[in-house]
Parts: sequence; structure tokens; C-alpha cells
Amino acid sequence: MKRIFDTQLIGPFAAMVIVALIVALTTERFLNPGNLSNLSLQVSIVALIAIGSTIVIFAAGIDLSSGSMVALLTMILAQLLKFIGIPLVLALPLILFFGGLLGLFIGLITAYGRIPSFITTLAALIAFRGLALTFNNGSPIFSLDPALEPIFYGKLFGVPLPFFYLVFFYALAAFTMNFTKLGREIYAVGGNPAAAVLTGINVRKVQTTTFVIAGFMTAVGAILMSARLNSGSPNYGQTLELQAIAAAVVGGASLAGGRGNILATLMGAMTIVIVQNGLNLNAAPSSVQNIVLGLIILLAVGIDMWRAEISALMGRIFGRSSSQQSSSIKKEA
Amino acid sequence: MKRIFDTQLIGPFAAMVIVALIVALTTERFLNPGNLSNLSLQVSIVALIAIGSTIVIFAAGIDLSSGSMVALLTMILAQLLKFIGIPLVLALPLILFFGGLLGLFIGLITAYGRIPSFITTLAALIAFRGLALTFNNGSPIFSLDPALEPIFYGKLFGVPLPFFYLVFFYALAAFTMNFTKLGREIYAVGGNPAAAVLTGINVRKVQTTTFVIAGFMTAVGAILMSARLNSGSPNYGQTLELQAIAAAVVGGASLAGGRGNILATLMGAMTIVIVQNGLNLNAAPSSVQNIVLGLIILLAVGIDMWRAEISALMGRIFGRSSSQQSSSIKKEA
Amino acid sequence: ENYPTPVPLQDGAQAAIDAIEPKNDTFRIAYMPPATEFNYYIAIGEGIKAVAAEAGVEVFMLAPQSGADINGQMGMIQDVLTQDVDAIIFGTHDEFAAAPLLKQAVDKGMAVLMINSDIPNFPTPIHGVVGYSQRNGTQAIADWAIETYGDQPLKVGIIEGQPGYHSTERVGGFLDGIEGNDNFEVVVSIDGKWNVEGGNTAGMDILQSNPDLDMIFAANDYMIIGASFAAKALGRNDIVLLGNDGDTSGLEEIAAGNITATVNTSPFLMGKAAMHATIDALNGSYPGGWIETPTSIEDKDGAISVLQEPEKLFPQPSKEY
Amino acid sequence: MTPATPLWEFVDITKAYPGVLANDKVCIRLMPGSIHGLLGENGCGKSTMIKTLSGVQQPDSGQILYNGKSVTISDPQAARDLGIATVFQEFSIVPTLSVGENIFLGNMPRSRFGVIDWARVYDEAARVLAEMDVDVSPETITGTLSVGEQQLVEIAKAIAMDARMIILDEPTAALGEDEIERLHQLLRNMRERGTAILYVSHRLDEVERIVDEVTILRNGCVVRASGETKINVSEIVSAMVGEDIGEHYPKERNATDGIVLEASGLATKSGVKDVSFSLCRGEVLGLGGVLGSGRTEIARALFGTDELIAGQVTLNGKPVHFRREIDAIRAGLALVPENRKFDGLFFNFRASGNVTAASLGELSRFGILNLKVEDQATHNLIRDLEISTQAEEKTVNFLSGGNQQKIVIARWLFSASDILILDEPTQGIDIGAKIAVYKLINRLTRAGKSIILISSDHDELLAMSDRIAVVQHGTIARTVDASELTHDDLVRASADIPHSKPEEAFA
Ligand SMILES: Nc1ncnc2c1ncn2[C@@H]1O[C@H](COP(=O)(O)OP(=O)(O)OP(=O)(O)O)[C@@H](O)[C@H]1O
Ligand SMILES: Nc1ncnc2c1ncn2[C@@H]1O[C@H](COP(=O)(O)OP(=O)(O)OP(=O)(O)O)[C@@H](O)[C@H]1O
Ligand SMILES: [Mg+2]
Ligand SMILES: [Mg+2]
Repeated sequence: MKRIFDTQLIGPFAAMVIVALIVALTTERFLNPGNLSNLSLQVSIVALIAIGSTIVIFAAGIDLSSGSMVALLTMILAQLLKFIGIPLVLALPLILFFGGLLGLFIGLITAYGRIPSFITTLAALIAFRGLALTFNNGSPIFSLDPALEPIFYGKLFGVPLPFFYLVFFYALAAFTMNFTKLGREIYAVGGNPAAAVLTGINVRKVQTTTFVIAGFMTAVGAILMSARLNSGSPNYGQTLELQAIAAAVVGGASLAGGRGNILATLMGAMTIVIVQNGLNLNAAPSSVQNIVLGLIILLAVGIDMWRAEISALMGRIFGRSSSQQSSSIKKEA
Repeated sequence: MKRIFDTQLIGPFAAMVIVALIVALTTERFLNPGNLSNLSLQVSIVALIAIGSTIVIFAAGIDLSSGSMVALLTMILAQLLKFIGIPLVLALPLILFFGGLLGLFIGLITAYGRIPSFITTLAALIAFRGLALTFNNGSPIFSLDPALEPIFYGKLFGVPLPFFYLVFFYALAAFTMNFTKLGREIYAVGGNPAAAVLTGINVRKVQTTTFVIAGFMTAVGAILMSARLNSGSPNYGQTLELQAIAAAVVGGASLAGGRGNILATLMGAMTIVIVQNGLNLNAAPSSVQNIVLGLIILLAVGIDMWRAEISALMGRIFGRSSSQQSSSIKKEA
Repeated sequence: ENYPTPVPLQDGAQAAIDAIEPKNDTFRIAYMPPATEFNYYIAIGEGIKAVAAEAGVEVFMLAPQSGADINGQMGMIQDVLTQDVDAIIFGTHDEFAAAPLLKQAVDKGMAVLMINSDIPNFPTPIHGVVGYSQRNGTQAIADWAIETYGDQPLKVGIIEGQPGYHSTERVGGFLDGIEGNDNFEVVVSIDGKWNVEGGNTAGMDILQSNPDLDMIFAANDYMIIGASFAAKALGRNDIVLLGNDGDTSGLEEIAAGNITATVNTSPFLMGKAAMHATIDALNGSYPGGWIETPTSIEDKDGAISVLQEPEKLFPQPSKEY
Repeated sequence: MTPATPLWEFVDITKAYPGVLANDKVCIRLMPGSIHGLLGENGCGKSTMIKTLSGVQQPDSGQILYNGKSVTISDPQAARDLGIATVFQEFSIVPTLSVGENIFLGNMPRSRFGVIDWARVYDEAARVLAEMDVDVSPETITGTLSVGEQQLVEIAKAIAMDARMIILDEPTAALGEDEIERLHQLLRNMRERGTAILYVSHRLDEVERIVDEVTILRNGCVVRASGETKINVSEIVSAMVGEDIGEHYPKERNATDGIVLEASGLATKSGVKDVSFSLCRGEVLGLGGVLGSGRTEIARALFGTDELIAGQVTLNGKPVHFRREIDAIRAGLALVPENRKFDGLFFNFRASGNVTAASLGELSRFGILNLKVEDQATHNLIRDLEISTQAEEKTVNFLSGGNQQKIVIARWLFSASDILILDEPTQGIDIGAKIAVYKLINRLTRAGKSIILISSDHDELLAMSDRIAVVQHGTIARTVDASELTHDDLVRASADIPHSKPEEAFA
């Protein structure tokens, strides 16, 4: 437990709480139970996809494809349900499988083709949206299946179902990263791939696996998106990949790879969503939302980067020398 | 001259020619002079912006902000011309200045704040679009100035003006990269920032400069965009940053920094535009365009990465041992 | 009267007006268009605000930036549901996605009206629909084109919007209008993504692949404005350019002679009608149903006369006409 | 186990890279309980051989016999299963992970359900570190350790496996004399227990001390098989180079009385305290001390890289203040950093770009570079310093370590620096290249330039310096004439470090 809830969580957790406090001060509607249960709906899709994006980042990769992949998968799901007539219980696992499969392709090309993941997933970002447009002449497909909506809007003991998905997948991810061979191999590959090769870690396999995980989690997100909107559309998920990466980054994941706590990503996603919710509740225009989100990303990373300087400054202000050394690692450029 | 037109250009040039040949075979309209002069219009905006994106990449950075910055700058230009009533001859230099200034901000935060450029420009990508929306209630502004259109649509000796802008700025960029101190320093910083510091190169200043150049070139692109549509809009330039990066990458620039030829980016941009033009002339749907563009990016980088293997294979096929060693640089992981 | 008499919605699509329970003394109304990227919805919003100011009610606008961001719009509707709002005036690109949330709004006693629509059978019962008939508008401009240019063979290009209800209806209306007329031949039809940039690219491409085009119809004014630049660049001043919306800038382009004609749908007036109906619904004096706002075809002279009444326009024209 | 049967036998191992035949029919026999040296010049194929033996790559042809039976080592895991542990030349630690994790990377102790047993990871790592007498907590993030400590973790990785064969590829390159002695003791203990050890190093003095037999490679071929060469530096050298090279330390004394640089009371945040010394024209001032004593930090303080918080540098009698590296460079200082790979070379440039990198200002007018001068000067330097002429055409990653090092030094010849700080300039380069560097030092001092030489190779330091400053805990304990100091003095100075424990710990 100590391993999972480590000191890396303090920063993102504090950020989340501070942001929540500020929002709660600006509007009493924030702490309304209805609104709080809304938050778990709002955060669910991006936070679930961010699990995959973060794990790819841990292995020093980047996944730009998830937004387009969501579009493609919602179209495939729509096609399956509406035009091919496959029952929902079969279609959902199929979508998860396709998500993993697309991730596998990306992973194989990246790892075995030695192409930087920025490039492969940029290509996928463009191509997947094109593929999504080939279905149904590029038109959205509506009213897929009445049984789809409860997947997103349903409740258990009065708590929205997406809350449970979040708990389940984040618990699984935290366990994997901290207590399994795979998890440690992902960190090792991200930290120093050359060293990982020399120690016998199958670096390419590990890299590929991270993309399979990302594809799978994107499929989970795509299913929730389809359930929420009861439709599939080639336009869904635009910039979702950036939101997912933003969640990881606000949570403190280093793009250089090798370190970070997966639970911090959940907090990063929560922070972003709380801010958006707060702005929505105060009826702020979308322009302000964008500006604020940009600043949050900068601030979150800045605070992480300048931790040593900030703590030194704090020490000077509060008159005690900061004895704790910065845990940030000097990366060879 | 030999320095500028070096062997790194052979690959991208060959790719461009092959693609052009294929397109010419599928439709006789391609080689129509009108269409060819159109190509220079089509390619101009993205190719000019790609100069900046490529130079940032040479210094091992990445610029995701250019698309949003185009939107913001077209809105500022529209505001200046239409609502503030500043004359065009004054407004244009101001926009170039603002572009450089925005680039300066990004550069300073990146270089002196020690924040990865992926993050700062991601934040800028989001925030600039928000800023663009704060003008005119987020609505486009039309019919800015009749004198604006000729900047894009005008001709000199029957050749579209954008062709001359391309020649001018690419010549300038090629000269800078190959014959000036700054150009050399950019490659040095991209190749090994730690070594650059110890040789007395002001790494942060150089990094900042690349972003100023990128901001300036984005402003050039924004002016052309405004001239092309005689308007400003917060929606302009979406995914333009990705197209510019794609041009650099198809031209063979390595995202790891330190190497590449700026003229190759022009060829990369041309290759992409020729393919799109070819698909348009054959009335291919946009879905196909996306898929093809994705594949081109993959192929271009793949061929670059596998050069050693491919030349070995060629050697085996044509019965002579490939004596030339691969020039691809083994990067420390 | 403030708006045309409502036409009843289809069976089962009408929510009960007497179930509306305003919670605030000063009505709080949310205006939720699909996106802020379209001037059109801003113009509607201005109409709404104008009436709100007169009537002394509170209104706020909440919308994602991009029309494609339906997920974002649903999030916003959800956020609004937990607030004490008395009415929602919404427009959406995906009625099926919005339906479950709007059902909750109706169940909570909010007044729910859809704007810029002619859907008589929204998937869940709502209180009213305000808008022009998308099909009738573009069919009228097709009729106008036949009347004006129909005496010789014409090759027509179409710039669609991104696939969806609006694009289907508007393009469908135009095609209905020219159907059976042998002089009109549609030779190409492509997507212009609803915006100027997309319209410009599409215009460039279709004029290049079909140099003999005589007429372009675009599903909105932005795209036809974009296409007009393409025509100009290729030296095609003779081409007939038709749009749809009655956007101020579109009208100004028509007045300037850069575009031939458009369907003027008066978004500002539509917004006023919608707001009047909403306040009436909260006061119980609106019977429910579809309010069809009028449209007209405006060519150069018509556009100038519309521009001469700036109080009915948003944004304001760039000069006096 | 009869000593007559080799534990491992590698027969006719051949491995080619594109354009290079790195190993050509190499045969090595490794006996249990014996330390086998694998020696040769830079690029002769030692690391290639080791990668093959460790399963990192497959040989093109050849046979591997384990206890007389033919085996294939398909991957590093297979090597591990066969009881082979390797310390690679390239750092193979993951800087973002803890020391404990690095030690067990690739085979972390796990419980029955495949769940990682963290308690055991740290307990066993602590045990191994204690056995090696390394004072590092297993929970420390490895990247925060000093280079030397990281190298010790690297070695701990191999020790932890309790292997029957251990391969070490230049394990001492980043170690000081003290650590080297401890490592040797550890290896002797392992030899006692019957472990076969394959040892690669360019420090022939230590080879002489520890190795039982040697195999010498040249251009990928075995030129002297085991037993054909006596374990003696000069014999080894002539076998390696193929000719007798005479004096290993061709020291010229060019020191004069004129003081060019004087440092008084320097201190930085990186641990430099009250450092004072003077440097004369034509002098080589050696900085001796143990790993982590702060020699590199003194160099950085002088060069303007680390900000001075106290003290004064005086250059030719004038006080100077370097805010950045460029100030120091302009004043005539030069720094050849200790890690040429990370801090020295631009692998994306050919020789020319590397040579002129520190002089771009002088090479340009109005910001435009004079490329003719650049090419000509590079050509001349390549000729004068006998650098491989390939460097003119190819990026420097294709050059051997020695050539690379000469190019870094050439940079400062081109910039016409008067004072050169050479930080471990011969680390990892072969004896021939070392002598070339020594001759270069002579040439520089003869031309009236002054040199600060940092080296952990005591013989080299003693032989090449005029005076030696002994550095301890970031300060200069004393400065004496090199001739008044012996190897033992330096070792003793090194031993005077608080946390190091007596050598009995290894017994
Ligand atoms: N991955 C590789 N690809 C191509 N050539 C390589 C590769 N690795 C090594 N070489 C080349 O193979 C030859 C042998 O290199 P190797 O690293 O085995 O030398 P070494 O004896 O270990 O040298 P050093 O003493 O400098 O460590 C050299 O010419 C080197 O340039
Ligand atoms: N990245 C780092 N983070 C924290 N401390 C470091 C780091 N690198 C080095 N140190 C510390 O700085 C001191 C000097 O370390 P280093 O091994 O570089 O010694 P050095 O000065 O190069 O020694 P030498 O005298 O061998 O040149 C040590 O106390 C070490 O622990
Ligand atoms: Mg080696
Ligand atoms: Mg050192």
C-alpha cells in the first residue's frame, strides 16, 4: 500500500484539493451531491483512456492516437449493433478486442519498426479518423441500442457506474505497475531501454504491450462514449488524446519516461474536470476554459520541475533549511 | 551550394518525384499549368509554417502550438484591420512582431523554465485557441481589407506570389542553417545540449530563438491564411501544427534533433500536397486522404529508419555488396 | 404577436406545458447551442439576450467550442441539470445523445425548447421547437435558381457540411428543388466542413477537377464565402454561388457582388422568437409545438435591403448600407 | 571439478557489423577459479565478444561449449540461467529506479502468485551491498548517486546473481583507486570459490595486479591466446599494438615560474570548499583524489559552470569572474569533460563541427561562418594529431574512443586556449591513444600552455604532472611536487575518507 500511495501523489492530490476548494468557494452548487456524482461521469472517459496514455508515457512513448481511435471504435460498434445486428453482449468484447488489436499494430510498428511512437501514433491519429469516415459514408449512426445507455448512466447503490469502472481499472493499473514483473519492466524500459535490453528484458515486447494496454483502455473509453451518446460518429474524441496526455502530465508523469504514479493521473484528470466543472457552473465561456486548462498544464509541470527551487524558497521564507533533497532526477539530455 | 543540396535531399526528392509521377499517371489534369501553379498556393501556408516547426525540431524541440497561433493571429489581424482601423502596411509588421513575441514567450518558458517543449506548446495549443475565441465573441471576422487578398492570390510574371515567398524564406532558412553561427548552434543544441553548454553555446538562448523563428513563420502563415480567406477566425489552422510536423518528418527530420536539411521539409510538404491534390483530382473522399497521409508519414520515416537494411537488401538483390555505410546515427537511448 | 402560431409536434413528442415548474422568481435560462464556433448561434443568442433584457430574465450561454465536441456538450448539459435553471434553450448536432439528459430536464420541471430545428419528433418529449424548415429554405433557393438561370444547361457543384441532419436536409432540399429539371446537372458533391477554410479548399478542388462548373451550392454561408475566394483565384467571376443562413457577412458578400444569393433565415429574429416562447412557456401561456420562423431568398438587392435594418442583425454590418 | 576442463569454451566466434568484421574466429577458454583478461586496443572487438557471450547478440558463426557441451545463449535471460553475470561497458542501470530494483532488474524476487516481494528485494539488495561494503541504501533512486556509486551498483547486480561466470567490461573506468582495490579483493574471493572471471580493462597496471591469464585481440582476431603472453605490462602492450612502443609516460617538463592562474578560497554549492592553488605557464597540475572527492566540481567551478559562492580566480594577475562557460572560454580556458560521450561530443557532426563548436564566434563575421577556414583548420588538426581521416567525412560516432578524445582536445587547440582542464582524458582509451594524449600534453606545455590534469589513474597522474594537488572532500588538502609523491601516498590520501571501512570487510 505504501508503495502505491507514495509521496509522488502528494503534489497532484494537493493540486486537486486546492482547485476543488477554489471552485467550492465560487459557487455553492459545486458541493451539491448531484454535481459531485456528475464529476465521476465527466471524468470517466478521459480518465480511463488516460490509464493507457500514462502507461505508454511510463515506457517513454507517447500515444496521440486515442482520440481518433475512439471515433473509429464507436463507428465499428455502431456498425456492429445497428447494421450487422450483433447482440450487445457480443459486440462489447469485440470492441475491446479491436481496441487491443489496433494498439498491437501501433505497438508492433513502433517497437519492431524502430519508429518513434510520436510518428506512428501521429500517423494513426490521421489514418484512424479516415478509417472512421469510411463507415456509413462518414455520417454518425444514432440510437444504437437502448441497453447501451445504462452502461454509462446506470447506478449501483445510488453511485454512477462509471465510478466503479474508474475504481476497478485504476486499482488494476496501480497493482500492475507496482507489483508485477510487467509493471517494473515498463518503468525499466522507460528509464533506460539500453540497460533493459542488456538485462534481458524484451524491450520491444514491453513497448508493444503498453500500446496494447492503451488500445484496450481506449476501447473502454469508446464504449462509454457510445453509451453516453448512444451513437457512433467519426467526429467523436477530437483532442481527447491531448486531454488524456494532459491528465497524465498534470498528474506529474514525466514525458522522459521511467517514473510516475498511475494514480496521480486520476488526480490530474480530476483536477482538470473540476476546473471545467467550476467554469461551467459559473457559466464561463469556452475561451476561458481553454486558457485556464493551458495554464494548469504549465503550472502543474512547472511546479514539478521547480520543486527543488520552490522548496528552497519556502525554506527561506519559513526560516528553516529544507533538508529533504529533491527527488527529481537529473536526466542526461 | 554543395552544402545545402546534400545527400540528405535525395530521399525526400525521390519520394516527391515518384509521388508526382504516380499522380500524373492517374489524371492528365495534374500537369495542367493551372493546377501546378495551384500547388504552390496549396503548399504555401503549411510549408512556410513548417520552416519554423523544422528548426524547432532541429534543436530537439517540438512545436504543437502553430495551428492555434494561426487562429489567434488571424483574429488579432482582423481586429486590427476591422475594428481598430489600423492600415494594412502597419498591421502586417505588427502581426509578424506578435508572432515572434508569442514564440518568445513559449521559448522562454521552455528554455528557462526547463519545461519540455511538448508541454509548453501543448498548453499553448489549448490556450491560444481560447485566446482567439475572446475576440469578437469567438465569431469569425470577414472582409478585412480588399488589399489583403492579392497578398495570397496575386501574381508576378504569371507566377503566384506564394511561390516567391516559399523561395525567399526557404533560401533564407537554408542559408541560416548551413552558413551561420546560429544555424550551427541550433544543430549543436539539438545534437547534444550538455556538450553545447560546455562549449560556451548559450543553449537556452538558442532554444528560445528557435521558438521565436517558429512564431515568426507562423505569423507569415497566418497572414497568408487571412489573405486567402480575407477573414480571421478562431477556427482556422486546426491540425495545421500536425501537418507542419508531418512535412518535416516526411522530409526526414529526426525528432531526436541535431540533423536534417531544411529544404527536405519543403519536399516533404510538397509530397503531402501532391498526394492530396492527386486524390482531389480523382475525387477521392476525405477518408481516403487521411488514410493515405497516415501511411505516407509511416513510410517516409520507416524508409529513413531502415535505410541500412534496405540498402543491404538492394545490394543482395542486385548482387553487389553495399559498400556505403549507413549514415543514420546511432542514438544513445 | 411575438412569434408565428406554433404547429403541434408529433404524437408523443410534446411534453406537458403545465408540468413546468419555475424555481426562481427571476427566471434563469440556459442557452446551449452546439458550439461557439458558429456565428449563427451567436446571432441567435443575441436575439435571446435582447428579449431577456426587455423581460428582465437572466440568461447565460454555455457551449463547447467545436460542433464536433458532442461529448463536451453533454457534459455541459449535465452540469446545468444540477443547477437551479428554469429553462434550457438548446441546439445539438446529436439529438439522440442529448435525449436522455433533456428527459431529465423535463422531468425536473424545466422548460426545454430546441432551437434552429424543424424536428417535429424529438426522441424524447420536449416543450417546443423553434426554427425554419431546413428543407423548404434550400428548396426555395433551388426554385429561385431555376427561375433565374434555368433556361440553359448548368453544371452544379455542391459543398456539403459535415455529415448529419443539417447537411442532409439542406442538400436534400436543394436536390429536391432541382429534381426533374434537365438543365441542372450535379457533377460533384464534397464536404466543406461547415467553415470558410473547408469551403475554400473544397471550392478549389471542385473547380480544379471540374473546370466547367457553372454553379456552386454550399450548405451554409461560410463555405460559400470560402468557395468564392477559390472562384476568384481561378478567375471564375461568372460562377453562380449560393449559400444558406443569412449570416451578416454572407449578406455583405452578396451586397458586394462576391456571392450570388442565400437563404436568409434571420437567426437574430429566430432567437427573439425562441426567447419569447420560452418565457411564455414558463408563464404557462405557450401551448407548445413548432414555431416556424420565416425565410427568404436574398440576392444583391435583397441583401442590401436586409442590411439596411441592422437592428435585426447580428453581428452588425461592417458599414452602413 | 578438474581444472583441466574449461567451464566455458568459445570456439571460432565470428561477428560482423555492417562494414566491420568485429570478431573474426575468436577462441577463448575460461577456467573455473581463474581471472582471464581480454585485452586489446579500442575497437578491437572486446565488447562485441562480451555481448555475444551474454546473449545480447548472436554470433554469425562459431560454437559455445559449456562444460564441454554445445549450447546456444539465445538471450540475456538464457545467459543468466546458465550462470553468466555481466557488467557491461555501457551503463546498464535504470536511473529512475531504486538501487534494489536495479540490482534485481530482470529477476525480481516474487511470491507464489507472481507478485513482487518488495521486502525481499530490499533485504537481499542490502545484503549484497553490505557484502561489497558499499554504503548506499537500496531504496535510493539510482540516478541520484554519483557516477562511481552507480558503477558499484552495476557490479552489485552481477554479484547478486551468485554466478559461476562473471564478465566485467571495463568495470573500473569510473572507479577510483580505493574502489578498484575493493573490487579486486571481491574478485579474488570469487576466484577462490571457483568462479570463472573474464576481465576487460585499459588500465594495464591493474590487469597486471589481478589477472591470471590473458587473451589479446587485434582487429577482431586473437593475436595472443591464453598462456602465450606473460602478465607484464610491456609484453602485453607490444602484443596489443604489434610493436614496441617504448616509454609509456613520455613526460616533458616545461613548467616555468610565471603564474597564469590563481584560485583562492573557491567555494560552490556543489561541494567545493576553500579551494586555493596556483598554476604556472607550461605546467601540468594534477588533481588527485578519490572518487567523489570533488575534482570534477573544482573544474566546473573554474569554468563558470557552477556558480562561485566564495573565492576569487585571478588570471594573469587580473581578477576575473566567469558567469558562464563562454566567459571562461573567451578568457582562454578550456574544459575536456570527463564523459566525452555525454558532455563532450556532437555525434551529429563530423570532425569539423566538433572542432569549431567552441569558437563559432571567432569563426564568423556578422554571424556568417567562414566554412573554408573551418575545413582547412580541421584538416590540419586531423593531420597533426593523427586522427583517423574518416573524421573528415563521417560523423564522429564512427570513430574509436581514442580518436574521439583527440577531437575533443582538438576543439581547444582550435580555440587557442591557454589553460586546459583535462578531466579523466584517458578514461576508456587504449594504451596507444593514451600515449598520443600524453604527447599532446607535452606539445601544449611546450607551447607555453598550462594544464590541469584530473585522473584517477595514479601512475598516469604521478608521471604526467609537475605538481599534484590532493583533493579531499571538495578541498585541496595539500599541493606537492609530483616527484615527492608515491602511489602509496595517493592511496593513503584516498583511504582517508570517513565512510570507507577497512579492507578486512572483504576477507
Ligand atoms: N552496433 C554496432 N554496429 C556497427 N558497428 C559496431 C557496433 N558495435 C561495435 N561496432 C564496431 O565493431 C568494432 C568492435 O567494437 P567493440 O565495441 O567490440 O570494441 P572494443 O574492443 O570493446 O573497444 P573499446 O575498447 O573502445 O571498448 C568497432 O569497429 C566498432 O566500431
Ligand atoms: N546527479 C547527482 N545528484 C546528486 N549528487 C551527485 C550527483 N552527481 C554527483 N553527486 C555527488 O557529488 C559528489 C561528486 O561526485 P562525482 O562522482 O562526480 O565526483 P567527482 O567530483 O567527479 O570526483 P572525482 O574526484 O573522481 O572527479 C559526490 O558526493 C556525489 O555523490
Ligand atoms: Mg568496449
Ligand atoms: Mg570526476
